[in-house]
Amino acid sequence: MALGGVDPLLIAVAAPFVAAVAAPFLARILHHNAAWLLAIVPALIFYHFTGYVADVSAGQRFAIGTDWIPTYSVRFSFYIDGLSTLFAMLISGIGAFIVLYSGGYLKGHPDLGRFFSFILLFMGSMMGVVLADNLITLFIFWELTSITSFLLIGFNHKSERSRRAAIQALVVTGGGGLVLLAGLLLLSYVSGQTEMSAILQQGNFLKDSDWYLPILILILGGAFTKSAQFPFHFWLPNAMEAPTPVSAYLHSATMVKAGVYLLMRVHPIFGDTAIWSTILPLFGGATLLVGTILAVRQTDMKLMLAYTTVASLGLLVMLTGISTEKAIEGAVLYLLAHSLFKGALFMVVGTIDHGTGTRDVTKVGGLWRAMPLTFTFAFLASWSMAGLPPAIGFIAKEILYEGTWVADQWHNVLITAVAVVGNALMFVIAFAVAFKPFLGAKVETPKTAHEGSPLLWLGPAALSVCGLVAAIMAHTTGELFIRPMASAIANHPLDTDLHLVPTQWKAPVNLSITTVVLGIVIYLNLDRVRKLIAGILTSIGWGPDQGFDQAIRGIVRLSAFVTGKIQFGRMEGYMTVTIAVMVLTLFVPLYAFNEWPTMPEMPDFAFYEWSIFAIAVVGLIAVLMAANGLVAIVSLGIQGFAVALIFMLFGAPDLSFTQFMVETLSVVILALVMTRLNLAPRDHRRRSQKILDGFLAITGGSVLGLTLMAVTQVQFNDELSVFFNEYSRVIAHGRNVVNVILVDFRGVDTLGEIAVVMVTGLAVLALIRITTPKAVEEETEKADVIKTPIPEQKEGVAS
Amino acid sequence: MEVGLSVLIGIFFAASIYLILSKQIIRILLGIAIIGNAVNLLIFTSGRLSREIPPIIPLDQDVPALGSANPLPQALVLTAIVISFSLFAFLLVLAFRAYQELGTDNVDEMRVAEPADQPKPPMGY
Amino acid sequence: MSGLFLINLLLTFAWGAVTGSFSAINLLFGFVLGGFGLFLIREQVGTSRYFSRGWKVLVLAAIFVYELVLSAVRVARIVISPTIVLRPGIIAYPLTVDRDFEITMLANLITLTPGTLSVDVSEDRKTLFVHCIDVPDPDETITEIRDSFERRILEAFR
Amino acid sequence: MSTIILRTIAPYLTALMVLFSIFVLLRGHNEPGGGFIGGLIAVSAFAILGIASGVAPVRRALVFHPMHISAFGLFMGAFAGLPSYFAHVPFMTGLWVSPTILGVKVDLSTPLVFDIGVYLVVVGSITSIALALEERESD
Amino acid sequence: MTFGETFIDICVRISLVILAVSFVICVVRIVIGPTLPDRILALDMLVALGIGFIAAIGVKTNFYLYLDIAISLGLVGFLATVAFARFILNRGLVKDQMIIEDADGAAQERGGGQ
Amino acid sequence: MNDVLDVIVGLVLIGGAVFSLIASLGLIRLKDVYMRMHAASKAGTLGSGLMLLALAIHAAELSVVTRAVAGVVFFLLTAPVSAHLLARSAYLVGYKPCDDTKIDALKEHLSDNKS
Amino acid sequence: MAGENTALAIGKAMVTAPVPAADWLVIAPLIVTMMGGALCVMTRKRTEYQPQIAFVFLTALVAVNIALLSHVTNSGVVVMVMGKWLAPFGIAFSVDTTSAILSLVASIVAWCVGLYGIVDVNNTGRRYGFYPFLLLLMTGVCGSFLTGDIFNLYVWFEVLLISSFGLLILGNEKIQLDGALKYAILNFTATTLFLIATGLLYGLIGTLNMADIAVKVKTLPDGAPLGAITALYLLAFGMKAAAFPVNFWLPASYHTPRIVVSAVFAGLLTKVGVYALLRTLVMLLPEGRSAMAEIIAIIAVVTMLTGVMGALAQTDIRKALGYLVISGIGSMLAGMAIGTGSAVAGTLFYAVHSIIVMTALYLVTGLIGRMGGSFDIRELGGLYKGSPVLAGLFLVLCFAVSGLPPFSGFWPKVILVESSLKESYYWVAVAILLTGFLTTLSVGRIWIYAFWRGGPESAPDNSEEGKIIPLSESLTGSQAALWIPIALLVSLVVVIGVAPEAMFRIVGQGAVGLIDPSAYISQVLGGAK
Ligand code: NA
Ligand code: NA
Repeated sequence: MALGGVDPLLIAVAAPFVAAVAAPFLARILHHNAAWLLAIVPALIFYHFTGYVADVSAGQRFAIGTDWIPTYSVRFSFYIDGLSTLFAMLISGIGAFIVLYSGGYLKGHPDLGRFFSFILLFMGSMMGVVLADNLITLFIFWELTSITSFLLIGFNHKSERSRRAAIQALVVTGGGGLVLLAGLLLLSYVSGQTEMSAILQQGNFLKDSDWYLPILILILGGAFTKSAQFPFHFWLPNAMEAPTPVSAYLHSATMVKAGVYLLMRVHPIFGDTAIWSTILPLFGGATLLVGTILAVRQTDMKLMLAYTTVASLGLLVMLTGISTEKAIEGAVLYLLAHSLFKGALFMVVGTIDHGTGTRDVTKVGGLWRAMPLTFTFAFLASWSMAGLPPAIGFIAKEILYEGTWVADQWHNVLITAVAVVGNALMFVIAFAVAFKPFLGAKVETPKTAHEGSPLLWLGPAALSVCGLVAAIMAHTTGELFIRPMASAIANHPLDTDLHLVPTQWKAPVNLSITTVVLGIVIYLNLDRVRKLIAGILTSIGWGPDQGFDQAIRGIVRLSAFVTGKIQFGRMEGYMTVTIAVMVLTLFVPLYAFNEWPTMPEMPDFAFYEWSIFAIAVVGLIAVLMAANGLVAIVSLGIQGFAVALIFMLFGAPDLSFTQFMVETLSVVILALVMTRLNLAPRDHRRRSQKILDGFLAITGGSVLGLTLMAVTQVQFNDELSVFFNEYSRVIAHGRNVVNVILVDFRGVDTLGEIAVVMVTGLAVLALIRITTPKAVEEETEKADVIKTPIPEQKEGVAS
Repeated sequence: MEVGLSVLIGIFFAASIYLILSKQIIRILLGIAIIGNAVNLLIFTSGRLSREIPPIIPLDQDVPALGSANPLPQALVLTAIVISFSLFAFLLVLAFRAYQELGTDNVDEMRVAEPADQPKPPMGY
Repeated sequence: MSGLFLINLLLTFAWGAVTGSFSAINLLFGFVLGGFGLFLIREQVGTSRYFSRGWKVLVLAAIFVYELVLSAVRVARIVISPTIVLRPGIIAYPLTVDRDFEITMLANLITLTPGTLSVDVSEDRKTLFVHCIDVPDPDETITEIRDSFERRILEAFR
Repeated sequence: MSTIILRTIAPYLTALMVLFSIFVLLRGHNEPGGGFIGGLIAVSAFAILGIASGVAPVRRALVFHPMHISAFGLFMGAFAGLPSYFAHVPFMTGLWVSPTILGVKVDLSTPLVFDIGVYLVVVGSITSIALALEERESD
Repeated sequence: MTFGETFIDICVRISLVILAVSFVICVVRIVIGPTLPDRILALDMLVALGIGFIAAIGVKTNFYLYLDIAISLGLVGFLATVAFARFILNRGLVKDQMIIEDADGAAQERGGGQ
Repeated sequence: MNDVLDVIVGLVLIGGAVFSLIASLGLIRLKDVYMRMHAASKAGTLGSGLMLLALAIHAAELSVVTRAVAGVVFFLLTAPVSAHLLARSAYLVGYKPCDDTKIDALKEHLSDNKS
Repeated sequence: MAGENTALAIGKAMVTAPVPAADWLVIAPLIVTMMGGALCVMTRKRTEYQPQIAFVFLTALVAVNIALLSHVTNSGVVVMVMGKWLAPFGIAFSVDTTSAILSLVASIVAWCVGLYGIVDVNNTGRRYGFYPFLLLLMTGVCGSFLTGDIFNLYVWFEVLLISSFGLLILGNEKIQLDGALKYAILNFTATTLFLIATGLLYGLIGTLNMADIAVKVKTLPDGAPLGAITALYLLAFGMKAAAFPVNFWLPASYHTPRIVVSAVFAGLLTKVGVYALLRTLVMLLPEGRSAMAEIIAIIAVVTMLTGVMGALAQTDIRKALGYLVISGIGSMLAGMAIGTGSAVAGTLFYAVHSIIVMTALYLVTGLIGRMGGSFDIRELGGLYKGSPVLAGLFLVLCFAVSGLPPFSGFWPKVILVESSLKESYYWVAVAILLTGFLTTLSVGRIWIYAFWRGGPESAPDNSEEGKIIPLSESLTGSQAALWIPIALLVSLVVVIGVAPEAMFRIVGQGAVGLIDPSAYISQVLGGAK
């Protein structure tokens, strides 16, 4: 199968990305017809995966990959088993039709090429998620789906609602992704493996470990946010701001199932424990109920579908959580069914929207004449969604009831009840979406209703028919897709035998009938139910969606508050904090080691030495006390002078020399500058501030002095100086060791030092010379145009 | 000797910190000038002290006289003096220009870069 | 130009003095450096005239040193005395010398000698204002200066 | 400042001080001194001249813009380390030649070149600062 | 130690003590002022004392290299005084309130002493 | 011979120190800045000059002597100039001489010029 | 007398083997930038030639740094003792992988900024030293990275600092002077603390050579002096690196200069601080580091969180980016706190990433400012239509800075999270992830305001009132000078994200060298001991 040494699977993964790059160019040339060309890519990928079906159903697994980052054990590796094959086929197969549908839906849109690009990018990322074997690779594709989803949701970017939905999706799924990252990293750390396939082979190693719960929670954090589980469900309905192809593809058929995929993938490691079977059904069930209840409440068809998607995802999570073989089978079947019917229904709603200009279910009716094809496929798809035979949805529902109805435990009863209520409500929505707009009296719509182009109906047609065919050929479907995938999830071979017609009249059939009856009852009382739910929601008055806004605003406000406290803008405060930190920095080690330097008897200084110290101190005090800047400058001279003399007393003539020069020049420059500076004698500080500053000054001086004392009381290593003394004259031909150090032993220091001096000169020149920015700039900009250097102002005299 | 000088250096540091903590720009600059001296003395003392004999090799010798001062800290301090002098000159002129342009010598009133009324971050999308 | 050359020689000599070596090469180098130094101040020295009558300069110097010691002693006496009773004042000294160089020299000598200190020269360069630490009679002081320094400067430099 | 006394004496002082600064520069290797101190003395010289006679004469005296002198000094300082490349020794290794000129052995070395670079940098930069400040004052 | 050395040593010590006293006096003048020119004058004097001090140390240690330091101290001391003088002049010429107050204050102080 | 030189050095040194002290005393005892300048510019210069000379004699080395002399000359050249500059600036800006100053020709000159 | 002594002494004091020409690469970046800077100053009045001259030297700088990195990766630590004096007596430039990679990335950034500056800096800016400042800034930066001597490091820090002053005030506007004053004084304080610490360290162990310090510190008993010195280094370099709570200088100044200056600052300045922390705390004073690990971790966490919160609180994009620089520093500090090989590698990787991405962000922001006429997210809008390419580039950088794959920021984040989990610093991992999350939020907000929104905040929904100024209106030079640097940096961001193997190897090697400096020590001191 190798193609130039590269496995075709890698090409299949890469192909959408390549196509994404090409898309804008194609769209520029072919406009919406580029869809035909671009759809070939997913179609070919789909075709490629059909090649695996036989082998996979025979129980084979493939790990294919190439080294990516050997140093960090990251491989560009993929794992093909029943689970990934079905997902990959759904993604590529539905993807092909979505590309076509996009061409029709966004015909004439100026950014169509970009749209294709994003869709294909997403497709590639999603393929990556379900195929990836390496945990890091998996995560990367996971995050890429979040990113592309962000771009697609915000496609109508001028609308604030779109932008909000986009960033909301990014925040929730991206945030969840970060949690997942931690989980995956820990998983890899604990298992010692980087490849999912290798971890799966280790089987139950984690279930008794202390790491089990933390890692599980982290992974659930990723999965629940991505798959819109309550209470993170709110982003998904908002994501409906995206163009319909996006909703159909990302937010029902594929991306939102990534979380479910992940749960199914890690099921062998985490599944079938008490924790697993408690948490997942709990959240899944809650999501199912919340989703369906909120769906019923809507009148926007797209939103109705969106909420039922939430509900379906809840159902899938719930089933995965139950962990029994039947439940897993049910989950797989329902996943397949849902992808087909929901993708189709979204496209149908899009077509209605496209054809009539509205999506409000109360504002359309009797469209079947105008849109016969659309109606047909809508009918087929919703039949499946309603769970009625002979659609795949029916089989799925039967199996899932088998899975839930293990009536040995009370909580399974509860779960089943939830499933029944949920399914009944989905039945209601299915009919509300499929029949209400098409049947009944014709209602005037913003646009005159018309059938869509083939680009628009091909997708619904294919998906809904697929649903039908899959159900009719139930056995084959089961053999080729359901059993391999369920086996992969269970991590051991299952024997599945699917039939369209139930072989035995058992509890599931009864439950199905209950579901339908309940559904019909609710459908007939839809308006009342809607009002009831609306009333309840109004009385609650809050939901996670508002919570999101509040959280974001809260974060921003908190940030502004904290930042205002930290970066408060007053220089004096900045300095105070800095000095306080310095004092602490020095005090703590002294205190922690409890090593205070010893104070010897009075140091033996000569009288004149004392007097020079005294002069230094008097100079300092004079600077501190100076009534005004002038006096301070002169006093500054005293201490500098004293320091120079100190250097001289301790055998440092070069230093003394330099200190005299530098001090004098400092004072001179200070005087030059001061001529124009206002020298108000005030010290702006309040008394309390002065006390604080004085405290900091005294403690700061003390800790520095003490540290220095402590340092100098350690035996000194004068190796370096001995070396310098020894070779200064002999090799470096200089008798002044200090100067030899400066220009030879440590000449590079001096090189840097003169760089400092040079730059200082230039910087000061810039400071002084660039005076009126506006005027000068205008002048020079003009000069730029005519390409002649402007004459030097002022300094031109010299040259 | 080092102990005695350490005390003096501590006083230098204390004075300079007190000045640097001022609001008046010129006092801050004075503090900076003094802290430069304090640090130089600190490095000088760190290399241990000896009296009066400079590290200069007499004409008829190959090495400096016994008990001569440690030359390395002197070289370090020289470099540091030059650098701190440069920085001081720059800071001085900068302070002067800031005073000219901003019309105040109180650093707490220099609030152009970080105005007191920071705009609130937008809350929409 | 010869004036400049002379100053250059003077600077060369100063170089020799400062470096403590009057070897040929050092003096040659000193000459070059002196030339460089002159080059830097070429504008300012362009019009000035060269020195002559070296011996009179020496005499002037000797007098000056003597006066300096005298003046220091006088200050000492004033400062040490338990009570200081002085009649300071600023007097206007009419200048005879009129060249920049001579005025400068005179003013400096006045400053370094007893009881007097040059404060300012009037814009028309005709008057030197001298602060005297104790000046019971201004005219006497003026005469003193005129007879000692100004005369000798005139002798030395004209 | 408009006092003839200073104006008259300043140029001579300047010339003397520049001379002294070169002296200090050249003997730095053996006695206290060197490029930096020498440079500072020269700066003081130009500062005195500037205060006495004004900024323009100093600028004219220096011919080149002081910053350019400074930059040249830096260039020279860095350049002084390069000849050692050709001697296959590390950067800034001191290389000495002692030609005999007029019977006197003269030590010439890359550290000396480097020290002259230091001198020029200091002279250039600090003079530039002083002159720029002085200029502002007189405007 | 020869007599000469002992003598010099004693003289150096005496001179250093005298200079130390002078230092203190000068510093007192700098601190008490009262006028800016007073302070500058005292600073100038301090430089002169410093030169003497360096010379004394030179004699004490037999290191004549201190001479150059003394000379350059003289040079820059001159520069400092020139700069300060110019500074006083400029401040005065821009009619700085501070200086006028400073001058008046000094005059009053003297007036009080009479 | 050496001892004689040493004695001279010691005496010159002390002489210089004493003159420096006198200058300092003048600084503290005299009444106004102009009078203090007398002390500083004369006794001060002489004091430091003498001490430099002491160093030169002590060294008894040509290069040191010539340098010391050059230094002294330089002080003699600059000290009066700085005194002049300081006095002039102080006066022009308005630092009045003390009230004992009976004669003030400069004041008259300046007021003449003004009118 | 001197002759034979000299011959004897040379053997004991100096390196006697001839120096291979390739070793000159360790000093070449400094020579190139210094001479280039000097040349630019000498020709500064010919403003029209300034960019050309600088460009030659900047290109040479990149070239020598590439050569240096390959030399180092091939032959290990490269040492040159300046002036031939044996280490630890002379100044040794000792370049390991850490130094070489940082130096290279920094020089690439400088190259980009130099190019961008052709258009962004006017004639006045050129005349008063933009290019010399930039080149000498690079002297400081490369010198800091390459030197093996702690005091010499201080000197290069100062070169860097003073050059940054020059760049900061180029323009002399009120806001610049205000920002520069705070920047200058606070940074001056930091370098002063550095100098104090170095002085004390010298007093304690009597040496300045880093390899020698690493050796001698081990022989020293733990005690207050060493503890104080270590803490002081942490404070000084932490301040340079803009760690909480001593990072006031950064938000006070980064938004004030020209955008190209902000760009180079954001890329380089703080990272030099991080580098110095790595060198001193991780390599030289490992005991002190591990004693303070908890404190560093707390600082790291607070820094990253306050940083990103600062970014969230801003309306000016430049300010927000400044805070993001801080936030990134927190992550780098986290790696240092954890201190394992992979954590340090993460820090190093993060530093490389941060240099590139922050510079690129500022450069792109420059274009936003030019095209949108403002840096205020309340006033921006409609740029998506105005320049989709710009939108794309900025978005890539947003994702990169948030640590999202497949861009350069992802890998260091993964490494750091992984190492903190492994070392049971769970809270640090949480903080890193939370910071990534908040960063996404903050840059995502900026992006949607500036690009997606149709017009300024006041404009009605779905409108298209965004003000778009064509680049040609604000430009006199070629647009390529703006786009090429951005394109180069963004492609680096992508390449490092997609093909990080080389970088992993380099930072891995760098981290190993820092944690176990024995190879470094033997290379530097080998001749002497
Ligand atoms: Na001074
Ligand atoms: Na030197």
